Parts: sequence; structure tokens; C-alpha cells
Amino acid sequence: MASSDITEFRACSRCLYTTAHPLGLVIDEEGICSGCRVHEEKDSLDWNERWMRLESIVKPYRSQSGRNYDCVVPVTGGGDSYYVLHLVKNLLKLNPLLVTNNKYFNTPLGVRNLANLRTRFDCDILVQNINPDSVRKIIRSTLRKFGSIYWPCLAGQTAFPVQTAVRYEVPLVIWGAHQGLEQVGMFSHAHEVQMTRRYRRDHDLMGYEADNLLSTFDSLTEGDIWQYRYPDDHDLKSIGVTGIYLGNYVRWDPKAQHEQMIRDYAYQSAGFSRTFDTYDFVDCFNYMNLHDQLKLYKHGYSKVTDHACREIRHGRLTRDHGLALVLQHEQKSAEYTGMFCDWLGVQPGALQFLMDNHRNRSFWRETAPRQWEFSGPTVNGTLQLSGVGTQGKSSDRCVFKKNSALDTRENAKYITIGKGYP
Amino acid sequence: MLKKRLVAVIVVKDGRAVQSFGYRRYLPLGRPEILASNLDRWGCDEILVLCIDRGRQGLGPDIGLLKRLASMRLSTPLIYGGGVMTAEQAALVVHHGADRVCIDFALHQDDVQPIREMAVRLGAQALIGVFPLARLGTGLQWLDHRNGVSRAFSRENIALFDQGVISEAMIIDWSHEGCAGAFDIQLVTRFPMHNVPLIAFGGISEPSQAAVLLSLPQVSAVAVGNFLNYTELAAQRFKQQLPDLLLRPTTYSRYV
Amino acid sequence: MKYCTECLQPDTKPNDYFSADGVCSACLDGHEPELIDWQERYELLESLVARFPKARGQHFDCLIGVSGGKDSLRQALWVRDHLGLKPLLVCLSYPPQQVTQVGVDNISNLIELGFDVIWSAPAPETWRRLMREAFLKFSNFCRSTELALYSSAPQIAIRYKIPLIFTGENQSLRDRGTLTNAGWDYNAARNQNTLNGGNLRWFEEAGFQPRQFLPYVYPDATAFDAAGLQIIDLGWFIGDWNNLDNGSFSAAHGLSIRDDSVENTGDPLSISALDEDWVAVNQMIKYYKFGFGKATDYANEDIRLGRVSRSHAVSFVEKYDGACSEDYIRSFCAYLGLTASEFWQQVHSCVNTRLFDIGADGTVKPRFKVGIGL
Amino acid sequence: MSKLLVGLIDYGAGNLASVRHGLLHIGFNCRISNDPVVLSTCDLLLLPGVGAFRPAMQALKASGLDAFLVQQAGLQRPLLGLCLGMQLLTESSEEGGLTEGLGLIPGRVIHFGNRRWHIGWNSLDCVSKDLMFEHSSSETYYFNHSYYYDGPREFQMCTATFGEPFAAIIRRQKIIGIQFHPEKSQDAGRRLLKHMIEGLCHA
Repeated sequence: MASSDITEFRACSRCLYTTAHPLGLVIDEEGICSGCRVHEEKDSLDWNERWMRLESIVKPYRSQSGRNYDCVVPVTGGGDSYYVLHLVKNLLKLNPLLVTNNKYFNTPLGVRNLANLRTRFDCDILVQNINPDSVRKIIRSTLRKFGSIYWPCLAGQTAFPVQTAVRYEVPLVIWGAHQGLEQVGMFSHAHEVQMTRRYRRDHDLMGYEADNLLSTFDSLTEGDIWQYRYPDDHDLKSIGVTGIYLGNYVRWDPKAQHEQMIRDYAYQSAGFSRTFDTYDFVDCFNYMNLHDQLKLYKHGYSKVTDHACREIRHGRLTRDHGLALVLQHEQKSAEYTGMFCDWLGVQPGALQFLMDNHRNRSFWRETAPRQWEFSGPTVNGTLQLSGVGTQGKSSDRCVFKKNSALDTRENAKYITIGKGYP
Repeated sequence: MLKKRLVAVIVVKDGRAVQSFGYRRYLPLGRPEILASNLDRWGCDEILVLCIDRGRQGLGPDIGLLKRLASMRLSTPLIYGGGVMTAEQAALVVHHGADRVCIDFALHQDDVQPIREMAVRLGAQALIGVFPLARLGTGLQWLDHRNGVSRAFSRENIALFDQGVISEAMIIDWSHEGCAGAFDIQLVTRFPMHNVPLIAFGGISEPSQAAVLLSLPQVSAVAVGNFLNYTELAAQRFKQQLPDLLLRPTTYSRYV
Repeated sequence: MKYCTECLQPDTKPNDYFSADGVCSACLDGHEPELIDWQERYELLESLVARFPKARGQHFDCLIGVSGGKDSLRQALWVRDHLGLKPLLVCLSYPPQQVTQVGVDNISNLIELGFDVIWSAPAPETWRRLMREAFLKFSNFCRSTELALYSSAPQIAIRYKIPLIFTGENQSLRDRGTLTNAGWDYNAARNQNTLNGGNLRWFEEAGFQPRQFLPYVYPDATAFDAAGLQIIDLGWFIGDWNNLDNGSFSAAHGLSIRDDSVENTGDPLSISALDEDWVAVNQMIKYYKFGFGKATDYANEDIRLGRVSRSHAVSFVEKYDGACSEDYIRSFCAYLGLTASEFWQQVHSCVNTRLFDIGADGTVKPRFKVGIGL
Repeated sequence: MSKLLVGLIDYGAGNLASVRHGLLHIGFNCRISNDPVVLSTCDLLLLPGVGAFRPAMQALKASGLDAFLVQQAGLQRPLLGLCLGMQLLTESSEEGGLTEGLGLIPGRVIHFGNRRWHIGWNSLDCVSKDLMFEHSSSETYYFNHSYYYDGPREFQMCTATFGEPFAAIIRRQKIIGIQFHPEKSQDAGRRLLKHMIEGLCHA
């Protein structure tokens, strides 16, 4: 492969993102990226005023009759669900209907965390279980076409809450943080960006809505994908569906929040081979493993870089410490891949073949047929240690607690619906 | 009765849709064709895809982008701007699915002949002249964004409009771009030629601004860019707060 | 207290009736099974289904309330693979402390068989406190949980716009006395004794606000009719719709069954109440109230279907009716925060003293003879 | 009943891609061609058009498609002209200096004068008894022109008002001209285009 196709990507001088970020990244004349610039707002905004703004926004949505829920809150057994419910129930005093789409890659820890969540906060929950035959058919198609094993999980988790808002006539949907804002500064907090179908298709779903998966050449049918359709504009309008992000009104700091939730609500965490973060996505066998491996193939960086950038921006890691952690984890092999092969019904070698088709030639050189060498930012000189801040181990203010494991059973297995107690 | 128009603007830099603030600061948004497909479903009156870095770098129109836009099967009129210098390029842009073409007049100050050829080839109704303006006292300043220099703007800069070679002029209040409620209406009222239909763009976030602008006979359309990206059904929400005789009624698409 | 002359059903059951010569309604109903034309009933079912074509854009033909247990697994498979319909399944789940591993395995089995399932679980703490109220007020903790179980299917049918609902009720509700003439039309069930019109006044009297018990509210008549709901009891169309046959059908399709025994539950086959252990406690209390429990229900089915003689079943009923393991009583009390004495005081307060004697040591002895009565 | 086949005439001018996508979306098959052999297999011929009258006529003449179109019209082959394509059907146009058209519909194309540009969405008024054109007046369609049809009333089916009314849809026998862009008029435009094509082919 000619080296010319290694197009020129620039790195931010403060964090570890480059202009190859799939959400888009703009670097200003001082070499600072849009993500870092918007993060600066977290230390300049008056968060008391932001909170009062949030209270005024949610006020009209409170059910007057008390005969319906005040809002719909998407939750999982990992991520920000605990802190979101803490804000929604304890501080905003809203009565939420919890919703989640079953991604089927559930860890026992995730099942436990979700059960503990809805027990501690005493909330009703709806779990959508789309028939696994359709889910497998879709994954075979999205893995082949654009290298994703996660499309149904993302499509379901971003559609079901909105569909529920329409069906239950509960217009307000409340999310945690806006990924575009948090990672690449897609919006300022002041923009108070809301949930949109465009962002979902463009970024959550890599450009493919449910109907875009259908083609005369593929075996997928409408019966497989219709449950992933976003409600149409007519329904959104008639119910007045509005999705807001708490991260626009509360200074979002996932590490601190998770640690508060571990103290106050017994959230449990677990370690991963491919990142140092122990709080994020402990509910999934694949998000930090096979899915993250594909991310490295397609975009030349992994979740560990997302976590490092976040901690650098929060001042708990120097850029060098962050890069050192990335170098330590980025090439670690994904765990539980065999379990995925069994579940989907593909041979390991065939899976590797499928994944290799989606290696981004800007970050991978095929030195010989099906022999690949990584040439991403951490190795091609785009990201380099400055040699200043690397003495000693990473700073002690960036320690992640690990009080459990993804699966304590001797042979791990996906859980479809679990008990989650004790 | 001919309605006035809400033009939805997608600003494109390095092939990606961005929010643009005052022609100097940008925030990433996503894929232009996905934004366009969304605006199409919202029933905007026209969609303007404005590539802001092609003219300066002499790259010509972004045909790849136009092909991606065409694959979205838009049923909304599409205006393309960015890097169109010759009649041949203008024809190519139309061939690839655009209905109208924006010309950055700053790039044609010394030679307007290519614009005449475009009018002959495509018809004047397909051409829009783009003018990033600012007010200096009571006069207007015209920005050449290639070098950031502003010069006085006067009637002879737009002589072509008198000869009917170009149908509409797009006034961009570039310094207020991305700044809520900041469009300077005097850029329209002080425009040196009164029979040229004007499209106002840059800092229009409030329906109340649009109502005032659209009430001026010379204004045929208002254009909104950044501010359509913050909420769901933003275009319908914006139009519905305008007196309904001004714009055509909003629509809400249905699957079935 | 008198017993049906053909089976072991005492006349203490509410809303039941006996013929002049002492035969209970269920036995009367089953007298000439050979006269039922099941093909004719199947064609009737097809004509009923044809009255509910899918609305444009709707992909589900019908909705079925399920737990993943023997009855619902059989219904789901039969509706899909025999009737050729695409069902949405709705499972109202017990909270994490109450649901059994077998229960969650069975709903997982149902999903993995390729069904679309909405799994709904009410707020666990509110559920627990309502259960405690129901137990202390009616000596029947199911009076709150039942409302959520029965309300989930019609609630979700209205919200998902799926008017055709299938259910497969147990024997007791299907007896003639409690339903309109069309045995399959279950709409009238809304006013059955277990639902008593779903009135929730006692929730509010116990200090709960409507926003806390939304899943327990059975859709009112106007909402029910506006959505054009029609609930059909599939049991009426399936000739061998009974515990043993449903259990064996489902066991062949991945059902997990209980691993305890009849002494703990009164269920000789370990195929019922798979998703929850404390039904046995409720069955015991029902036995003390009415003089018959789970063992009697099983025995009566076997007698009516000729699997066992009436006399032979007597000893089984005497031995196991009202059986409930001490462990389940202990875990029940721990869950509701009741002491043993509080529990037994409540149970003894509702013992039918005409039928039972309460010994000094608290044990409850029947004064009647199974099969004979008082 | 198999799908109707629409022949999209490629004479080097116009937004063929958008018209084709519009046709596929409303359930027709489509061939883009300038080859008379291919075009004559089609149920209906469609003359698209974004551009100026004079270069378009020159292109039709250069490829011999002008004669082909006149011949096909003579054979009562359904023919639909969109925007510039509609103007080309007439006898002449002032645009770019007086230029002769295909002459398939009597009348000429002249400039709006000082009103200049009819650009944007406008509604239609049905002015003929022909049921094919009877439709709701609330729908609006996208216009983008500065010249308009001026010809005998009998050929004017629908008008739009821009100062005064002018012909938005004209028809003579199996030939229809539409001044606006139905393929760029969203749902309303697609419904009308489908209605026109089916009406012409099944008349």
C-alpha cells in the first residue's frame, strides 16, 4: 500500500484526539481542539444558574394529574444511569419510567447493577427484547457492510426511549451527557443541544438508519428492522417529544460521579484489559473488548484514548501520563471473543476475516496479504511523549476503584434476562 | 401567491458539516449529506450547501460531496456554493443534482465574464451572488475572505444584477454568524440596489427576526444555519412561529 | 361443607355452583368432552382473528401476556407456529428479590426462541410495601401483585395499538359460572373476583399516590373500548389445555422447572409457579380459608381427565393440600419484614374455624374429611 | 400490471439524477438516454430541464432529438416537459434572443419583464375542466424561472399567480408541460408527477 494514503491527521496539543475522530474534530490556530475548548466551559459556567435553568425546563413536563410518568429515562447496568437517576429522582423530584433495550451481551455485573439501580431508586422499568434472530441477522449484515457488531444495541437504545415517549405520551426524555459535546465539543453547553434524529443517524448509527440496512442484495427484511425505526416527525410533533442532556446543566465528571454512586448506591465496577477505566460499560462483554478492537481497526484509536482525554481535560492526568496509559492498553487483545463467535454462529477465523475488511488503511499497513501492522497516531509520530511529565507512575489522583468483576462464574456466558440479586 | 422562503444552510469545511462562528471559529457537526437528508424530511424550502474553503484553495466544486448528496434522493431544491469559478463547473454542479449555484463575487472582482457565461449556460434564475458584508458607520463593507480585507461596497460591485445576469443576492452578516439574534438589518435596508431580491444570512436565530426581514419587500428569503442544529423539528418549529401567510405551511412526515 | 360427587372440589369456592345432585360446575362442563368439535372451534378462532387485521405500519398481529412458564410458552409457540401470527409478548416480572432463577431462565428461553418480548418490572420497593399491605389487609399478598400482572397486557396493548390479546387462564376462571356464554370471550373477566374491577381505593387508603402505582391500574372501560381490545382465552380452543399437557408441551421446548418437591409447594409435578416461591404461602392460606388448595386443583384435573380415581386421589389431597415449606415462609417474612408471630397471627385470623381447629401450638388441623366434608 | 417505463431524455442539460430518483420513488422504471431506439421502447418520454433555452435547443438539434420528439408526438406517444423542458415544447422563447422551440404546443415563452424572478413555492389554480388537473389549491410547488408561457387559453390547464396569473401547466393531447419542478417539490410534487404520468399513459 502506497504510504500516500496515510492522509495527514493533526493531533490536539492538549489532549490525545486527532482530526481523524469520526465525530469530527476542529483544531484552532493555537493547536487546541474543539473538545478541549468546550471542556473549558466546565470551569467558567455558573452551574447554579445552569441548574435553575434545568429546573425551569423540566417544570412544565411534570404530570399534573399524577396519572402518568413525568419523564422517560434510558438506563443500563453501566454508564451514567445511577447519577442520572440521582439527579432525576432525588434533586429534580421527577417520577421517571426507566427504559432499556436488551443488547443481549449482558454481563452478570451489569444485570446486578441494573437490578440494584431500579430497587434503590424504586422505579418502574420497561425492557425491550427484540427477537434475537433479527438481532443476529442485523449484526451479520452491519459487521459485513461497515464493521459494526454494535449497531442493534445503539439503534435500540436510541430508539426505544423515544418510541416509549410517544406510546406512553410522556414527552420528556432525559439523557446523561451528549457524547458529541463531551468528546469533540460538537456543541457548547450554552447551545443546550437536544436529542435529534439527525445526530442519531449521523453518529450513533454511523449514517445507517434501520431502513438504510435494507437492500435487494441482503437477506434482511422489514420485519427484522422496523422496531429500530425512530418515531416519525408526525408522532414527535403530536406528543411534543423533547430529549434533554443533563450534561448541559450539570458539570459532568463521570469518574467523580461513579465514585459517588459507588459510595451512595453500591454501584459495582470491574477491570478491563483494554482500558484503565473500571466504571464505564461494565454491563457489556463486548463494548470494551471486540467492539473496541473494531474501533481501533476502523478509527486508529480505542476507548482508552477517550478515557485518557477525559481525565487529561479534568486535570487528573498529564498528557504524557494519558499517552503512557494508552500505549499500555491500546494493543491488548480483546477478551470474550469466543463467546461472541458462539453466540453469532461464526467461526473465529471467519470473524477475523470479516473484521480485517474494515481496517482503515490510514492506520493499518498490510505488509503482506492479511498481515497487518498498526500505523495509527500512537506509532506514526502524530502523538508523542513530551518526556516532561512521565516520571513515576500515573498521578495518584487518577485511581479507578474495582470492587467486582464482569463475570465471577468459571465459564462466562451472556445473560438474556437475569435475576440480578443478591 | 408566491411564498417567501426559509433556506437551511449547511456550512462545509474540509468535507465535513460544521457550525461556523464569525468566519473564524468552527465546531464539528457531521456528514453534510446526513444533515441534508434531515432538512429534506423537515420540508425546508431550499437547502444551501456552502463549502467555505474551496474557492480560497482554488479546488473547484466538491463533486464528491454533490454525489453523496444526490444519493440521499433529496426532493428539496438544492443550492450549492463553494469553488465555482467557470460556466463549465457551474454546469457540472447542476448535472450532479444542484438546482442553483452560489457565486462568491469576491473571487470575480476583476473578471465577471465567467458569470455572464454561467447565466447563458444555466439561466440567471439559477445563479445567486454571495456578499459577506459588515456595516461601517452608514456605509457597507465587503469582505474578501481570501485575505480578510474589507473594502467599501457600492452599486458598481453589483452592476451585473442590473443587467439581469444574476437572480438573487445573499447578504451574509459574517461577523455575527453564529451569534443569536444578531443579524444587522441595515445590511439589507442599505443594500445599494433596490430591485435585487435578497437572501439574509448570518445571526438569524429568532423567528421574530425572520418576520421583520421577510416583511421587507426586497427580502425573498432568510437563511438559517447553526441554529437549526440544536433541537428536533427545528425548521418546523421556526416556521410555525411566523405569520403563516409568509411561508408555505409546515409538514410533518409519516412512515405510513 | 360438601364435596362434588365426581371430584374433590368442596362447595366453599366463591362464585362456583353445584347442580342439584351435587356435581360441581367444572365437572358438569367436562361431562361430554367428545361432543366438542375442536376443528369447528379452531375455525371460529380463525374467524375471530380475521376481525383484527393489522393496522398499516403495525407488524404485530396480537399480544400475549406471558411469564415464560408452561402455559404462556405453549400459547406463544402455538399462536406463532400454528396460527401463523406474529405476537408481541408482555412479561410482568417479579422484583429481583422475589423472582426465581428458574423464572428468569424461562423468560430468557422464550426470548431466545425468537419472540419479541416487552419485559415490564414495577418499582421493587413499592411492590414490596404493597404486598405487605395486601397480606395484612386481606391475608392475600397477591391482591396487589395480581393487579399488576393482569393490567400489563391490556395497558401495553393500548399503548402499542394491538387490539387482539390472547390469554390462557387457569381452570378456576374458565368455569361456566364466571364467564359469559362465549367461553373464549375473556373481556368480561375484568370484573372477576380476583380483579374486582381493579379498584385501587385501598392503595390510596394505605397512603400510596397514583403516580406510584401506575402499573397496577387496569385500563378503565372507556380506554379499553376506545382501543377496541378483545381478550380471547386460548384454553377454550385447545383440547388438552391442562397443567400436565401444558407442562409436557413446554418441557419439550426448553422450559426449566422447579427443583423442589410437592411437600414444599403442593405441586406434584413441580411445573407451576416457576418464577416465584411464595405462591405456596398463598396457597396454604387459601387452604385454611376455603378448605382446598393446590393439591386439590391438581387432583381434580387428574380425576376429571380420568388419570386417577376419586378415592385414590383422597389420600394425596389429605397429605399435600396446604403444603408449604418452612423456608418459603421464612423468606417471605424476611422479605416483608414480618416476625413469625406477626405472620401466624395474620394467618390464624383468616382460618375458617368452621373447617379447621387451631391447636394450642398454632398448628391448624382440618375438621373435615377430604371427599366427605363436615 | 408491470411498472410504467419513463424515458428520461438526456440532451446534456438538466438535473437527470434528481428526476430519476423522483421517478423511482413514485414507482416507475426509468431509462436515461439520448438514443431514439431506447427511448421509443418507453411508455412516456420526459424532457427535463435546468438551464437556458437557447443552448438546450442547440443540444436537441445537434443530437437529432428534436426531430425524434416531433415524430413521437405525432405518434401520440405521451410526452412530459418539466420547467425548461416545458418551454422547449412551445413555438419559441425570448430567452437569450428569440429562439425557435419544438412547436409541439402553440404559444411562446416571454420574459416576466420588471417582475423578473419567479423563484420559490407557489400554489396552483385549476382553470380547465380536465379532471386530471383538478386538485387541492393548498398544495405549493417549487418554481425557479424568469420566462413564462404565453399562448392560447385552451392549452392552459393550471395557472399560478405572480402579480398576474400565468400558465403553470399546459397540455395539448398527450403532451403536458409543467413550469415548476415536481421532482423538487417534496411530497406534493411527487404525488402530482405520479398522477400526471399515470393519467397520460392510461388516458
